Amino acid sequence: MNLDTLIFIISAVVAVFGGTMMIAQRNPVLSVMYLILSLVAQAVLYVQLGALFLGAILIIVYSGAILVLFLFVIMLLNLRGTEDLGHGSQPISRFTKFVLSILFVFELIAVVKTGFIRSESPIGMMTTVAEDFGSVKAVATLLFTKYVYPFELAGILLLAAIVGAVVMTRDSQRGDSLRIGSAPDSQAPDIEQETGGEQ
Amino acid sequence: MITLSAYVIVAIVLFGIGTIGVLISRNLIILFMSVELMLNAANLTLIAFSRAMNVLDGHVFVFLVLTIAAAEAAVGLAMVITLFRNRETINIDRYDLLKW
Amino acid sequence: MSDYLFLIPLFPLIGFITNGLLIGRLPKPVISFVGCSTVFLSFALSVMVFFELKAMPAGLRVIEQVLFTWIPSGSFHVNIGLLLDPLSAVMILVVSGVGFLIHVYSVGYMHNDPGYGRYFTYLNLFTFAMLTLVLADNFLLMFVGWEGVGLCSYLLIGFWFEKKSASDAGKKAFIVNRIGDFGFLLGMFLVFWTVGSLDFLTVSEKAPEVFTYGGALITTTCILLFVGAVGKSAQIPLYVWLPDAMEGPTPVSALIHAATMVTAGVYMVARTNALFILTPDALLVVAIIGVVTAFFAATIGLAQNDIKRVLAYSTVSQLGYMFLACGVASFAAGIFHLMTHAFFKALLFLGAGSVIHAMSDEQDMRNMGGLKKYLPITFSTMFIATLAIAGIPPLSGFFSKDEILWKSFSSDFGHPLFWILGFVTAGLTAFYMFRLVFMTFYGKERMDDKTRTHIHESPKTMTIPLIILAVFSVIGGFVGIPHIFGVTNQFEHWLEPVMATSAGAAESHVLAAGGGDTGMEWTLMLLSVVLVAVSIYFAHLLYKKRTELATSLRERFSGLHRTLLNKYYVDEFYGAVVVRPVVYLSLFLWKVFDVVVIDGFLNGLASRYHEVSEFLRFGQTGRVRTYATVFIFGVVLVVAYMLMD
Amino acid sequence: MDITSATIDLSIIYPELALLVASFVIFVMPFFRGPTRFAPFIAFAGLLAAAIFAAGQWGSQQSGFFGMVSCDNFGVAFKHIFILTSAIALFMGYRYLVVKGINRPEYYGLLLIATVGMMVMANSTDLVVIFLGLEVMSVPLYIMAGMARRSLESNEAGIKYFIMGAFASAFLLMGIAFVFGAAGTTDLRRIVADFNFIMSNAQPFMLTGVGLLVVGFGFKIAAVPFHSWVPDVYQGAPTPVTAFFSVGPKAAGFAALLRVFAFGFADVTIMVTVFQMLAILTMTVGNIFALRQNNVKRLLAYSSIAHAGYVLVAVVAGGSEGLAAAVFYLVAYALFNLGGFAVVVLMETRSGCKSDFSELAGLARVHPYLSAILALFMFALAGFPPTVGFFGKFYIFAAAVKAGYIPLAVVGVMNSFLSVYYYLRVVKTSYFDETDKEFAPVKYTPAVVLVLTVTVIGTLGLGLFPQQLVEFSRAALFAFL
Repeated sequence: MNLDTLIFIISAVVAVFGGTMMIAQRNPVLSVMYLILSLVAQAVLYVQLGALFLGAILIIVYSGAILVLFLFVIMLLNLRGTEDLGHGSQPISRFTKFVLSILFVFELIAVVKTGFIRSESPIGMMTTVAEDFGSVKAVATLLFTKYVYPFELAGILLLAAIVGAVVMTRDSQRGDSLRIGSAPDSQAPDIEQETGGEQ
Repeated sequence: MITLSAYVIVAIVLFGIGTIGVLISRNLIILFMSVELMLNAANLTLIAFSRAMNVLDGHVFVFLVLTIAAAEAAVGLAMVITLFRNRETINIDRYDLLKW
Repeated sequence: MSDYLFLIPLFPLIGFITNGLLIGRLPKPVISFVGCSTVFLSFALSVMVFFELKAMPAGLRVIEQVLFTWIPSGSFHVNIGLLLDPLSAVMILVVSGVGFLIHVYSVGYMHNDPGYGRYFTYLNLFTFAMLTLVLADNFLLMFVGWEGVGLCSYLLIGFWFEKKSASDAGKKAFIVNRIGDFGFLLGMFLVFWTVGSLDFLTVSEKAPEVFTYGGALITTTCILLFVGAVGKSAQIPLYVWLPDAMEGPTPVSALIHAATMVTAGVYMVARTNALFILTPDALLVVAIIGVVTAFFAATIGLAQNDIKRVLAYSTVSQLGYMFLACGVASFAAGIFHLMTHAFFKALLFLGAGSVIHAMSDEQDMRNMGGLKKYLPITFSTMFIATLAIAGIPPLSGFFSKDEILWKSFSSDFGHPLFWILGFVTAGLTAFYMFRLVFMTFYGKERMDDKTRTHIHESPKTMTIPLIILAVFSVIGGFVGIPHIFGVTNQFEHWLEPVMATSAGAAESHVLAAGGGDTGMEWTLMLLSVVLVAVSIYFAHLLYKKRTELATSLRERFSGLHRTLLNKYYVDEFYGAVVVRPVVYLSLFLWKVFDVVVIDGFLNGLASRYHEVSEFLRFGQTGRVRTYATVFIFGVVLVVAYMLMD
Repeated sequence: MDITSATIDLSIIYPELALLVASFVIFVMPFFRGPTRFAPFIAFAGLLAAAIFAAGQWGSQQSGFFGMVSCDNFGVAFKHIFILTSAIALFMGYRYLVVKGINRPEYYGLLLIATVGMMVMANSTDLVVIFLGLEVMSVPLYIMAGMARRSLESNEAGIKYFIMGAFASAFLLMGIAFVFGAAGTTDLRRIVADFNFIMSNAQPFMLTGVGLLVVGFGFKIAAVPFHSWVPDVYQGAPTPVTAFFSVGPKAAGFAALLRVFAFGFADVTIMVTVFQMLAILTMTVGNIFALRQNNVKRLLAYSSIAHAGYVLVAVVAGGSEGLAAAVFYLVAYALFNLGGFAVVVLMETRSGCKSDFSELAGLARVHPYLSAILALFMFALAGFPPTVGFFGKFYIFAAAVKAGYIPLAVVGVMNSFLSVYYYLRVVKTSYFDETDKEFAPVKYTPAVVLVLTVTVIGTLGLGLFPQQLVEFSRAALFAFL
């Protein structure tokens, strides 16, 4: 077992462990922490696969920005994992859900085991790649030539998301911003009357 | 040398965990994070295939998917805030006014 | 003149649009004028094109007018085109002629109804759809008319929707008809698939080449088409809607549920005779269904007390005769009976309407009697119609019914059994029709005094149509006097070009049999006349002279009588087996659980309720996680299926 | 690679650009205290410009942006459908949003961006672009569903749509990853060209990937069993948005589905079987669940599921005939379904209406024309002649019969007959049902009247004279696969 394999095993185990712990938490803050753990381990796998740039992006953007946004919202809403998560009767038992998901996973694993990719390469082996495979320059060149159209689309998507987030949280007519805790009567939110002057 | 299938299987397992998370989690925020995990699993698959075939297109795609994930997170969290203001719960099972 | 063929259906459409758009804003005289005059114009045009067609040489009597291409080129070409040939010429005359008379009659009959404008709007729409159906030159356009008349029928049955029974009857008619339409549409697809065209002329031309004689494909196609006809023409097993359809206004029953729409099935079979003639199996099915329906409905008619219901079952029975004719490949005889039946049955219904009108909406014959002196015109016209339907020579019904009976015996596809059943049915028909006449017009006056003071003969707008129809009921049969009287059968001759293709297969046999056995034909004809006479005598005996005998008879055979009165419990059977599953199919997912769960479980088992209902409605719990589970379930299945390969 | 040499011809994305420019103007306006009440007019101007540009693209076969955009008749036909849908949703929203107190200029901007996403989806042969187009379409739709922030139903519709949409996206992404793994590319043209080679090398990967694509697109078109979100979201979302949902994303999903499957995988029998199953399930489940609904919007939601099933029959039929039938039906469906929703919008602008069945009672007495129009749309949905609905269904089933899928056609016909029952319930309620309550009169607005006029003329006119539309659908062929 060489170092490469060892690193793979460790990061794979950590990634799966992080994911599992994430869904097993009641407290969303802990969940976020476990997800970050999983993502860091995945970033290691990225690097192993030659995706240096994306590995960095994963940690900086994903763990560093997106998940922090999650944390921010959790703090904002003041969730501590003690909220009403009571058991209603469930139409479909948890067991069925597990069985279905695991069936699905096994199906996909069966695909990996039976079908293989590119008969000319030895089964499951990696081809050797160029020195700059996955470097910033190589990815960027591709991104700004062949993929410039989807790149622009991604920009539009972000614009729509920003506008959308604003629309959802801010009332443009009255200029009120986030007002956590002063939720209207949940029975009749339509008839809530604003008392102006609240900036 | 680690085989490609090893990476892909790890990705599939992560995807499966994400799926289970969506199916069993009552907490809206954890549910979102499960979806994020699923997207990341798909990303890992893409990168593994990219490496195996020496094609960089997969990397670009992953880059774009990260953008999508960010956009979805922004929108989703905005919705969570609105919902929490109206309902004061993030228990997904409580949102069942519309049914049948 | 034939260039203006399209005006025939167009006039009623104009009437429909005028009355429909200005509903509630026009005074009644204007509504009546628009409603009747448009149909009259259609009728006048029909007469003109009929004579034009008659002036053409026999072999060339086809006028096809393509208005525009509905569906353009390629493998799928359908025109909006009208086809005038001897067959459709007869039909447009009947539809617009009888239709016009009934429009006029309605002016008197409906004059007090608040829905007057709506009524004429629907009636014009119906005439338009029926004329489209009849004149269509392809299956698809015919189907358009077919659906159109079905819709109008639904609207008019439920015309008095305030009555629950009326709206229920409309619903029932609608659902049962859908089963038939389903067959029609599938048959149409099969025709299109095999022949590659939906045009009647093309299909008739190509059918012998495309299909093998008696093959499974053609048999399936024809049986599917016949299912459509069964639905529309109220044959076993889809006849249940027609008696209930009597909830509609009586003129509607006359026009739609007796004279025209219900005969659309017969017309369709005759129109596609080129297909049916290729498949003896399907013909056999048609004949059996026809004759059994004729017999079965006649027996039910024996015991009904509602005047309109008697007539409704009689219609079902007569339609059975028409199918019997078609089933023995004697389509001309079927159409002949269709025509004469339109006259006398319309007359009977209008007469019944006149009676009901006079009796202040009383429909039960047990509360009538002795009306002869109050309603002389109604009585005499109805009496003529009764003679006609019973088959007393030389009225129209005699010739057409006898033609069918003879063909069912002598035709290549005929069988003595068909004749026997048809023969017995003729006796039953005479019996229940005269029972109706005797119970209504003769004997003691059984109505209460209040009603009696109101009895009056109907206004002229109602009686004049009766008289005209009575004339036709008398003379209508002369166009088709059978050849044994030493003349050629004009009617059969007239339709020959349309049936020519079909006759190709069976002509020699039919004609040989028809020509050779004159002695037999005379014998059978005499037999049926005698039977009719005997039946009338019995009816006279039971319902006029000695009514107490009828009572004692009823007591002796009470079991049988009750079964007949309850229409063999067929409605109940359908309610349980066919209609309810269709109507309440969703009950399966919704209401059953509502009822079972709410009624059963709320009382004490409230805790289980949630679980059970949630389980059963697992698709739509309102919970996202359930949806995701259903989703994953689908994913697992799809991927598993993909992997099996 | 020399970046500067990459020539980029913008002309093939002019329609998209027109919409984007309009939406940017709308988004930016509030910052300059611009007159936001002009937002719908700007949006309409954008749609008009887009329609003109799109019409100019008809007949041309261009590919640009390094093969990322493929503009052929098929794509352009769908652009027209999207522009029509979007314009109608815009008109419907004009007064509705004011009445419901959610009149915000962003509605119009987001509508345009969603339309851009659909156009992108329909006009590409690259899975990456199709996926991005799908997201560009979906994200604005999530927001629009939840736009009525103070309405619990709308909130719920938004979050449900969002969760299920993101969930389905993940599967779609995994599918694309698998296809990429099997083929080494995401360009459908190359995949189709090397199809046999790929299948011989990596069949399980390819098929699994494709199966997941079916799931992803099946979600957008609301095929059973990926449909559960539809009734809830349709019922909860503001009605103009629901109208938009019921046509736009569905058509876009079908565009992508047809691109991916109609030609590339037409020979793979296993795919045909899967689509057959989906079609049967979708039609049947949609119709059965619709039978007992008591809310018109929810009923139309189930009906839209059933209609997706009919279009799936056309997908199964395949070939140029099936393709034309699908395009035809989508145009027809857009007309009468949007028309139906327009009536619901009118009904809902009365105060306190949630479009329950009982609110329809008495409509015919107060508004005979409106109820006649409603009846017309219901008949069209049910497939009665001579509306375009009958013709569209007939076209689809005839195509299926011609391609030899007779049992499927039988199920389809049975379903369409079953569906008549619940459509007629709407008609019956509006005409025949008695109510104790006073029927509050509907206020017509010019915008909705315009929508009704267009849809009524389309529903009847194209039913009687479908030739133009049939020719249009026949011409809407792929040029690149």
